[in-house]
Amino acid sequence: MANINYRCPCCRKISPDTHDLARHYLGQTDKKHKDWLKTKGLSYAQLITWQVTEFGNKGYEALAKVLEKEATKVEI
Amino acid sequence: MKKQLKFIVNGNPYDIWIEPRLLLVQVLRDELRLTGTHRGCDSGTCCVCTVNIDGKAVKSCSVLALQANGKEVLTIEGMANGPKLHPVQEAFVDNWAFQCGFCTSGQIMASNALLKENPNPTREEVQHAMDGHLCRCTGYNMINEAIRDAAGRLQAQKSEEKAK
Amino acid sequence: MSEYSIIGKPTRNVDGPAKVSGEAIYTFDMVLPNMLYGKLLRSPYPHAKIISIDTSEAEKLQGVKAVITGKDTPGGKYGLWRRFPELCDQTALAMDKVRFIGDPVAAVAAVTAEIAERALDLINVEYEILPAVFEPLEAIKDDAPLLHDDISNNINITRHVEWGDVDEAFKNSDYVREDRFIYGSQATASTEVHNSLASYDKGTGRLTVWSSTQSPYYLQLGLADALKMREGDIRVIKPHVGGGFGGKNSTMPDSVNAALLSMKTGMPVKIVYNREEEFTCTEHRTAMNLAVKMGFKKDGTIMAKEFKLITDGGAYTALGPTALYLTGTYATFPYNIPSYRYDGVRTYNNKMWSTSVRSFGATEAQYATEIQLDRAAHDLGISPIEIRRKNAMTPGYEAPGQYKVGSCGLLECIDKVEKRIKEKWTDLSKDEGVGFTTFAYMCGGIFNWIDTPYAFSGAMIKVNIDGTVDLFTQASDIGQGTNTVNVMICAEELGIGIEDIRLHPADTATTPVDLGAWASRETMMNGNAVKDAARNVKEKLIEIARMKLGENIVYDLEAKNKRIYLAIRPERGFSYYDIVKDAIKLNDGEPIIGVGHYTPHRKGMVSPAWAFGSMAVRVKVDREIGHVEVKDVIVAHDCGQPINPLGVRGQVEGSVHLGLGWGLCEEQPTDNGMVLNPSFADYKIIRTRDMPQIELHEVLTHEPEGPFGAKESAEGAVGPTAPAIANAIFHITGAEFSSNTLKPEKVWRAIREAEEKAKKPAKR
Amino acid sequence: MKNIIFDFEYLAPKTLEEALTMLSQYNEEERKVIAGGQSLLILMRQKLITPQYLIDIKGLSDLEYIKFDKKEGLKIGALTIHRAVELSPIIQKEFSVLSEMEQNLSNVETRNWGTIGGDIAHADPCGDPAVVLIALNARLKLNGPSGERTMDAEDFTVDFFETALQPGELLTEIQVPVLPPNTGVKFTKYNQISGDLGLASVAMSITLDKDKKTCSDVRIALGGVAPAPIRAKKAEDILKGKKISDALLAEAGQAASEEASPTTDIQATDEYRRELVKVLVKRVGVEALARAKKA
Repeated sequence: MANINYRCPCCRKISPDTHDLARHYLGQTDKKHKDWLKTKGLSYAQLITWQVTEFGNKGYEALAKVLEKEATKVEI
Repeated sequence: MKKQLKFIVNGNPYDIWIEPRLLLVQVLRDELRLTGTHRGCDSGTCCVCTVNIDGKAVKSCSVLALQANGKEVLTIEGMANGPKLHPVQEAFVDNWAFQCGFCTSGQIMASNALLKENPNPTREEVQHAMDGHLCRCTGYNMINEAIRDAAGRLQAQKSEEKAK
Repeated sequence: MSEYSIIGKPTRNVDGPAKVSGEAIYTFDMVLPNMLYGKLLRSPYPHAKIISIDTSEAEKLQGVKAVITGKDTPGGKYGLWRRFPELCDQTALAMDKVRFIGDPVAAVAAVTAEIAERALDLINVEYEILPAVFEPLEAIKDDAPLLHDDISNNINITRHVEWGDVDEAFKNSDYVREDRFIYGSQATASTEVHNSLASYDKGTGRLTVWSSTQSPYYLQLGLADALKMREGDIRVIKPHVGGGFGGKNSTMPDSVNAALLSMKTGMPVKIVYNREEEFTCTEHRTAMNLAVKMGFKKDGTIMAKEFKLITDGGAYTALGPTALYLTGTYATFPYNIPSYRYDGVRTYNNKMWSTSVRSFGATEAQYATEIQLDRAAHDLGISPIEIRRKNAMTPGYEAPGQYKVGSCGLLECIDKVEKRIKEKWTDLSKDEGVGFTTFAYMCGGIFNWIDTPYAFSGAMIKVNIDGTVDLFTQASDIGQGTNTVNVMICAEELGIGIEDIRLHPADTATTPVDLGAWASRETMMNGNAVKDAARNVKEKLIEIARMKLGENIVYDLEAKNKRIYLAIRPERGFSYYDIVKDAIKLNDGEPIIGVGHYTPHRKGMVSPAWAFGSMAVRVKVDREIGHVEVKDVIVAHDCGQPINPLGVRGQVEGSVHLGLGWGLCEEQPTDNGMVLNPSFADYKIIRTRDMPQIELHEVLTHEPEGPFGAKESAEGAVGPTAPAIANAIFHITGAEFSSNTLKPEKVWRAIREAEEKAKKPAKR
Repeated sequence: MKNIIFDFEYLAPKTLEEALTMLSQYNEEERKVIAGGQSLLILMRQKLITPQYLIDIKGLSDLEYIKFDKKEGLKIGALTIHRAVELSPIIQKEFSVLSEMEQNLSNVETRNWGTIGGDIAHADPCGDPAVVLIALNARLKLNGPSGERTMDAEDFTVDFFETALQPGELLTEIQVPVLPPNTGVKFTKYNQISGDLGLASVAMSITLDKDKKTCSDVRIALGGVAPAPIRAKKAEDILKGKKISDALLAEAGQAASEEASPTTDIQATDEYRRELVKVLVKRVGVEALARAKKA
């Protein structure tokens, strides 16, 4: 049975869920990843700040929500 | 203009001409190549460079070399008796009283002066006398124990000599 | 298990006589014929573009032999996280801009140090000052000035670790608390400053570098990258080293520029930092902001932990990411944490880069953990000792996907210290109190950020015809006593005496690779390699002995007390020295060489083994002025089988000293990126009068992974020291702290605050 | 490591007269006097002081003495090393506070080479001897081109590292008058690290009247909390003529802390330094009083 996976909009990374993809995404510090966030109205700084100063997975969750809509779904 | 410096280092007479700006530690290390005396700071606050001048512990970085004119200087190289380590040196080895060893020469020279003044110091007296010596490795306690161990060895040596 | 003849016996330091007689040679003491003295010109600005550099006046000064700037270098980028090219962000000299006050922009070589220093004043650099950023949370903002063009938001590296269902576990907790902490940095403050001597051989194009380093191998790699040379063409020799404490792992500008100047002049060049450079331009402990949340059951059982971390990375990478990584790992030690979430980020900013100082990661994590535990215990009505006992790690503990604990004597350590507190500290005055903490520390790191294809550690033994042994290892004795440990291990395994062994340490040309002295790895990793090499030799000798005993003998042979004999009939055997002679003769003169190595495979992500312990401090507080006196320390320590008890004690005592410093008096305040206390007059270090006596108890365990069952003893005791003091002050006065360096004024203010709080009725 | 990297001419006079002549030959800007040099050499290594002529008076053994006389009091030659003051039996007997102060002045290596006169003339507001000497009502003898004069120790330091020495003058002797009967003196300084410069220091001399109840005279000197060591005169006024109690000492401490004008630096804030003065005055007062009662 094929599983739905998500492809990072900026690189070749494929993740089984958007939360995992968000983790990958915020681990990248290059311009390309950062700029894509801007086009979606998100701030890289804001997401990271949430993730490392507030308890919970707030940064990942905010990004995962957007990725759910925006990331290409890949069947594997 | 160079000035004459006549002094005794480790029992040896030296008669040299030096720039007045040189510190004693520079002359010992760079001119006389006695590199056992180390240097740890630029503020006279670590005592790593301690030597004995006329039997007293003094920081060789805080003495102008020319001020040692006519004095007797003892450095770590002058402690051993030929191939035989001085009792203070022996005690430092036996008590693991050093680790990196960089401050050790200064520690030993200060101990040497201390034990001449006070042959049987308490832990607190040793602490007081060695207070200027910065050691980043040992936490000082094993040095303190070594110095008091050395005191015993020196006294034993003295009574042995007397018996002879 | 048979009795050891050497392991576990107090043994004099093999370097002792040289070190007490001034004969031990440090790089600091070295002078080569025709040697030049090098100095570095450093940036006065935290962030600036270099418009132009005019070196012509400096070059004209009589006695100056070379002046180099960024454009004279091969421009090779280097760094300790070599596996990740984007994290290799350093160059020998600034290429286009400077990123912190002290970033080197030019280097001079002259016939005397004085001339070199005068020449620095004659170099004219035109800068265009750029906006600078100093605080981590400012640095990651979208509009913050960027340090490295290709790195957005100044984010050096991020890290996330999670296991268990954290949110669910917090929901199921009876008591949850959140605490925040801010730490300053700590200088390594080795008594020997950073210094290197480089000598370039014009004929062969090869380079030799003597340096005050913790890892000749890392330096060899760093130089190869920076100079764009083959690593085999660079020989690094580590003479005696006057302390490292984490600050001498990286390739520093002294060695790279001494090499470049030597390559340019064809003469040996030595660069020695002064104490101010040492304080402002060498690596220091990472400053951090932490947020910690823990959930407990009523009985004190830990349910979950969440840990958020931002580190103040400074201008470059070096070993900084490792600090980020390890702090997140140590936040789970030494307790059973069923669910855990960690997020960390290391940020760049316009200050000297931060990396490691002895017990890095552990000191920072444990301070928060141990203080939070005492506050929780206080609120839950449980004793500080009980809450730790309840949650203590036990042998075989596993953190999912992260690490596995082998031997663990933590509970025994807790019991031992508790017993001694009860026996020893029976009459505390009203200004006195006790702080209790536990700790764990790794035995070397497994993570391979340097990307070495070599074993983590190697050793080689050559046996001479008379049975004397030459032992070759690259392990770095920087004072911790590794040389002695290695000789002891070699002697024990071969069954010979310490006096039979001559050690040849830390020369990349003659010794097999070892990654160096960091993370308390030398006894575990190099010790295992030495033991392996000795076993290799022993097997060869036993083969000869077996042959001489007769073909029918199938029983085990042993090498011990300078004999090789039948284990079940010790009287049947030969002198070790005779067997060596026979072995060489029978093999037609073939030299007896033994090789050994250690590579930790399948031992988790962090370390192959863990040492444990607990600590108690007796503290007296002067409530009026906030002075804190640490009167007594008790430590119980599980370092497996101690190899040399003298060395173990030395390491534990030294660790406590460093922990006291971080906890009480050491700090590096900055103003616009400038370190404000760059001297031993202004940077306060505990001296002997303020050093408490330490009662040390070894709790013996056997670590299957360690040589003869040994584990770490070099760093573990740093971490528990500061929180034990903070906890004691909390118990005496009610004062709470959210930072380290409890200077009297800070304590005085916290006591006043606690008094104010006590006056007000508690709000519900 | 930092060395002195500029050249200078080194002059070593053999007598005080010779030294004074040399002093008058060169102007203030181009020459510097070195005694033990424990502070000066550090400043020269840091290029903060760069004299062309260095006049080394350390060898003037004429100025190395400790004399005591029941009428004249104590006289200490300016070039007496700290260690000699510390270990002097007569000082230990008659002015034990001086010896106690010396015991905790820097480290023994400094005390073995550094001179008490050099310390005072260096005029570091954190220096210990000046504070104690002010409490002891000491006078300083200065020799210069126009002969010799004396002045109160209290007036000698005028600002950070600045003294009342006139061009060509040398500090030559420290004169401490005999303690009045029923007098107790105590000095203390506080810093987190033993042997370090004080964040604040206090010396107090209390003289009781015949019945040993009322305070007939008191001198309180503060160090490290103003550009120069100062007398806390308002605090003195609170104690003078009164029967000293803990409460009164606390009041004096409060007054002294208001008289101080400390600055904030990386080691402590002005607020905390004032607090130290408040507490230390109280503590020193208790001990000085106990000594006065025993005297």
